[in-house]
Amino acid sequence: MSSAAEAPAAVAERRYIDALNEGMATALEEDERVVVIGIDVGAGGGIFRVTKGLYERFGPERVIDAPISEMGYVGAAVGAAMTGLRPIVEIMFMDFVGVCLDPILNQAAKLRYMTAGALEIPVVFRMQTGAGKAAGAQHSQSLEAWFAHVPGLKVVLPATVADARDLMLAAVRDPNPVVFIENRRLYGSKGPLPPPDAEPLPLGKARIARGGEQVTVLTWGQMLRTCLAAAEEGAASLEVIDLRSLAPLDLETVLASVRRTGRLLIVHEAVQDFGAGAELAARVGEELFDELRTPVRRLGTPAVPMPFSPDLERGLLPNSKAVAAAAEALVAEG
Amino acid sequence: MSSAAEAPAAVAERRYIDALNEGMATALEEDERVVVIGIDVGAGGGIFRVTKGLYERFGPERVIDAPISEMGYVGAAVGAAMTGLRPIVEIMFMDFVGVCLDPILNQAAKLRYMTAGALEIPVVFRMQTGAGKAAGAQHSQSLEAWFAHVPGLKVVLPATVADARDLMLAAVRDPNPVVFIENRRLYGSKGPLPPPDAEPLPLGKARIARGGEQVTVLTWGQMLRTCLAAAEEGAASLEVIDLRSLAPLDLETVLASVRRTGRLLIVHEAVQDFGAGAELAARVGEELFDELRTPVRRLGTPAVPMPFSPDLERGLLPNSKAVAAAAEALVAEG
Amino acid sequence: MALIRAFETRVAELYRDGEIPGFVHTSLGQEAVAAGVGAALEDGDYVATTHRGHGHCLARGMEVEGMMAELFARGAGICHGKGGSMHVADPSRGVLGANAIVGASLPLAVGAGLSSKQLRQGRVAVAFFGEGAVNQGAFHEAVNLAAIWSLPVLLVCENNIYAEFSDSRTLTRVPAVVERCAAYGVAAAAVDGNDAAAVHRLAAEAAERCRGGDGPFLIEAETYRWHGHYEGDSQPYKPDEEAAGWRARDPLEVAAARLLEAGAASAEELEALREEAAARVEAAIERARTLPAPDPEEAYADVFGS
Amino acid sequence: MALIRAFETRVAELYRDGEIPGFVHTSLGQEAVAAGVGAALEDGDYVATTHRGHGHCLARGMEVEGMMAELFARGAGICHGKGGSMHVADPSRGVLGANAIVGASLPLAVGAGLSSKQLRQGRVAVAFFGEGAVNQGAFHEAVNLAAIWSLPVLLVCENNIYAEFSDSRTLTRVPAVVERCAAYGVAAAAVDGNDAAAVHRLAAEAAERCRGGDGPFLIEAETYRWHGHYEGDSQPYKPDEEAAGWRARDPLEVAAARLLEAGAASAEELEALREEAAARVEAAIERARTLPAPDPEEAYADVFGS
Ligand SMILES: Cc1ncc(C[n+]2csc(CCOP(=O)(O)OP(=O)(O)O)c2C)c(N)n1
Ligand SMILES: Cc1ncc(C[n+]2csc(CCOP(=O)(O)OP(=O)(O)O)c2C)c(N)n1
Ligand SMILES: [Mg+2]
Ligand SMILES: [Mg+2]
Repeated sequence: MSSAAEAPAAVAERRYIDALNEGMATALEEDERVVVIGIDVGAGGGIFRVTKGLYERFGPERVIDAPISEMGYVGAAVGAAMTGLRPIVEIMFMDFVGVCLDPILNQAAKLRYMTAGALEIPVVFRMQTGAGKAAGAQHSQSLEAWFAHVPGLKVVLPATVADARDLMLAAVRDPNPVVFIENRRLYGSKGPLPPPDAEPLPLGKARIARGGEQVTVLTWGQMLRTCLAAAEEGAASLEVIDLRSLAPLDLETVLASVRRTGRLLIVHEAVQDFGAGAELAARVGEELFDELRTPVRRLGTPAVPMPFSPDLERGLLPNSKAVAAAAEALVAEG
Repeated sequence: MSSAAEAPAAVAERRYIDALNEGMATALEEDERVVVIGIDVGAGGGIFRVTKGLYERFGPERVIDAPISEMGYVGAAVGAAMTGLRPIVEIMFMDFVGVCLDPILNQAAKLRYMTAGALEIPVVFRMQTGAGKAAGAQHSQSLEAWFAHVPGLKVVLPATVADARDLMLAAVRDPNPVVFIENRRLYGSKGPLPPPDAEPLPLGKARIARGGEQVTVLTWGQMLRTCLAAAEEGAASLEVIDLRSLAPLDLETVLASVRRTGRLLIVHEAVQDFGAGAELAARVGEELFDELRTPVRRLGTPAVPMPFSPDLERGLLPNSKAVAAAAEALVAEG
Repeated sequence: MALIRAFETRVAELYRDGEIPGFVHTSLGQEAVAAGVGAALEDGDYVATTHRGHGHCLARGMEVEGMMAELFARGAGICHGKGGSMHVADPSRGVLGANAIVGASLPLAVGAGLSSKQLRQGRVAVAFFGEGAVNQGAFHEAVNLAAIWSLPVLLVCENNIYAEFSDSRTLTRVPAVVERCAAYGVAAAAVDGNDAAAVHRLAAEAAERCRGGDGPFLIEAETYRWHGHYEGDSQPYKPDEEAAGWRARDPLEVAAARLLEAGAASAEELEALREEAAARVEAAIERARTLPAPDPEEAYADVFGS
Repeated sequence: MALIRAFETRVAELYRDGEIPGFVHTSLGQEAVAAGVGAALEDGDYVATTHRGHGHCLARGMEVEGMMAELFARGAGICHGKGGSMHVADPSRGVLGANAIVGASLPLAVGAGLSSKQLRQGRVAVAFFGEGAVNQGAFHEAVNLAAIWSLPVLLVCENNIYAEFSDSRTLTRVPAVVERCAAYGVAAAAVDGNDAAAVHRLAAEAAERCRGGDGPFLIEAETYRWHGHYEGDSQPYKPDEEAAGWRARDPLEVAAARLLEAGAASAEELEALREEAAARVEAAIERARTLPAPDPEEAYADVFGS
């Protein structure tokens, strides 16, 4: 427990976006080797204003505007990470990995291994995702499962204001490539931001966001709010786990909860088919075969590209009603 | 049943690679709109000789050599597919999608949907994969799970000589983008190649490659041979299913088999964590919760980049002994 | 041009007022490029464009009603509400669509050029893109492919100086896109992108070259984006004088002055034209407002064809 | 050069005989580029290279023993048997590694240049790449970045005419890579890539420029690949005369002739040098043969650092 939690009076309400900004500012402050690279992250303050003020504070050498050349500047960030810098590099929308995957997939994830540890690659790939804003099929994808499937990458998805800052700091301090996934719909969300802990938050620890008895609801990112709302609204008693990172994977916390509840519902914004929820369902199904009261169920987006229409989009994304209903159905089932 | 199967005398033994070649040749022959595009697919006959002779037979306008510009020529293939051609475009190693993912992920998979069906995109993305050849971490990845996670793509993985030809033809004739995954280790493998059927093989039909009683072994691609060998070598009676395609997914055939055996082992060459096997485990675990005698188990590559050393590589890839042992363990378990 | 101006002006307002969802990027100030190129093309010619594509679509005859309904995310939209501003398309008119990935229009147009050549369609394939896209690998690869395959591809770069919040002149040492074409052996010419007649002349010539089998040609149209990168961007990064200078060279005024001078149209005729355009747009808006959202089943349609 | 020649010659044989697994791409015929550039660099300078990188590694002082053991996939290999021919690396010598993705060396070197500039390391970052890689988007983006950020990046293109089975002159309208640099405002010069002294002179000058803060420089070294793209490729696509002509301009002979002419070395001294190189390589082979495969646990090490 942090001392901040013991003195809640001191805890300020901040926006998720400000917490990200603070995390980066602290990282830039505490380590000269940290640089921020991306399109319009500098003078422009970021297309979503996440890097606002960093350019003014740390200068153009530390907060570096790049042309629309993701393959080039993401690759450069990886090369820089091998040679002394600790870049935080922004891919404006996760969907744009389509133009700059190689440096992540084939370079950052593999070169430490291929050189038997001689190369260290401390790079943070910030990417923003988040459907629900009528941004269309090319600006709404959640592809975290892809990165979790690539050995050598850590995959982090902060869902709360405090985690936005603390996982950012943990990611920058980590000596490995970290895919850091921000959800656009969380940017404006508010929550408590205690003063930073002396003990940094380790990557790979899930969090029980809400205790409950009947169904474990496992989620991450933007869907945490949905699941917490479902816990409030629904009839079943839900234990909501914020997984926080897919790699490392904190299966222990999940298993411990499901052992108690006997039921697991996995909720994510990504397409359900071949999504990250499948791995968790498979793992829990295998580990707790005799303890599960009901089948593990998943709730993700159906297998269609994300339509532009807000109505259609809303109809596809899991919402709190659907989560509550699915949980109640599990309880009814066994 | 095809008439060829009734007259086995006529069935020739051919190599997988020749069957692929024959599939492409037939496609080029039967439809003027079919073109083959890739690096050295033309005059050079393909780096693995898969396109050998096509250039001589169909000319440089139909069998088109491209510079090392995957983003450009794969994107061009997608644009060509929208406007009248039916390209078969080669990505030499699946790992190279790192430099040309956008046309597959954001264009081919989505533009039919985004235009409400006004654009038809009949393109085949041929990609070769296959660890076990000491090709190193950047030339050994199996990323089929990624493509299966993208709505709008079909994902096909021929495991036999006959399927190499027949699924190729089906892929070219399909009006949708098809990711067609060839395994390098299969290229030299031999098997019967009956005369082409009048009725084309539909995409999305799994095949019982071998009947059995105790454990359903579900696999695809190169691992089919491994699983069939395990069935011969091991003590348990294995029913081996060759899934053939991940999208469309023939879950029916899988469920029917597991309903009988009560046990499922999924085997693939890809990294196990967040691999395609997870989706199948999750689906079967959910659908057959009450019928499974034992947990669904998976056997894939551990979560490490593929090392160069053939010894290390051999140690990581699932082999027939490991498959047989896993199956026997399942039988022992319940 | 009048139609594009009217359309974009109203779209900006509707977006501000929350009537249009998602992201919207207008082409106000750049209408002459769309109009000049659009008029130089023939039926069947292909167009692949960008996030800032409304003008190009209208210039190729796409229906105002269908487009507006699409921006309103209606089921009767030209893409049934599944595309939106960044993805309006009408393949029946050769428009392969707006595209939200910077640089993606280029390889797609190369592919369309390949179809045209291979299937002897006699069509020109146009890629519109911004000067910011020139720094993308896709530009480099696509231009080279169009060159070596000698395809009928017309590359139209709208150099509006800015890429999002950045002055593109700071993001390359060679801001003149025409100069970058020598690297591919591709002929190129710059043109005043606020002068529709000049754009049209050059584009017509270039399209003819393409159709004649001379391979690709690149047009760099120098122009200016009046509004922010997206609607809602207050553009603190633009010098006032620069913006004012370009506003003073309004492409519609440039064209009007020329027409009046040449006696090709009277002030009244021009005014009537503008009014007619505004009326068409207004009618499309009225209609769009009354249309229903897409049927929920629409979300599941068109993933695959059969 | 003698060392590279000896190394590559034996590697080709060992691969043919099945002693070395995987894919192998030798740089026989291109030794002067590696030697000339390698000698122009200083301790600490960074090198990122390609699938054809043995020579560049040796020229930067990487140990023959460790490299050979790596190619043999031994646990004592410089990458513990996890990298292999396409991934030999030694960051302690600045060598960030061979790389099996065409074009990948360029952005990595740009990043190394960024570190050098930012952290005031005073180091030059070299990217080796083939002329085939010039058609990759990564080339385009990386060169532009190096230019606008004015980084100490030395771009060394080994133009050996072929990319795999293709004559690269058929895959671009502008085969001279130096000519493509104008698009980025990057200074460039071509050099006889079979003349180590000429390469060295140019590289030394260019490296000094880089170190002096003048930004990137591109060297196009014109040379020839004697062997196939990979070992085992019988190269039916190469005209005999062309191959013979280049073989006649053996970079080792060119250098030897010059040294003899200048009286800088005697024939005996040169012969001794070659013998010594051959002996070093032979010793490395003997050693590699006796070494064990990696410990099975090695497969699980080094995925993540802590
Ligand atoms: C691959 C990719 N990177 C970044 C973006 C975000 N983005 C959208 S438009 C834009 C600027 C484009 O500038 P330019 O090409 O000059 O076109 P303009 O907006 O000026 O018309 C950027 C960076 C994107 N959509 N796709
Ligand atoms: C992205 C990517 N595309 C294709 C390949 C396959 N490939 C390996 S080497 C090579 C040819 C490279 O030619 P060049 O750059 O001239 O180098 P050279 O082999 O002549 O040294 C190709 C196409 C690859 N490794 N990576
Ligand atoms: Mg612009
Ligand atoms: Mg070459």
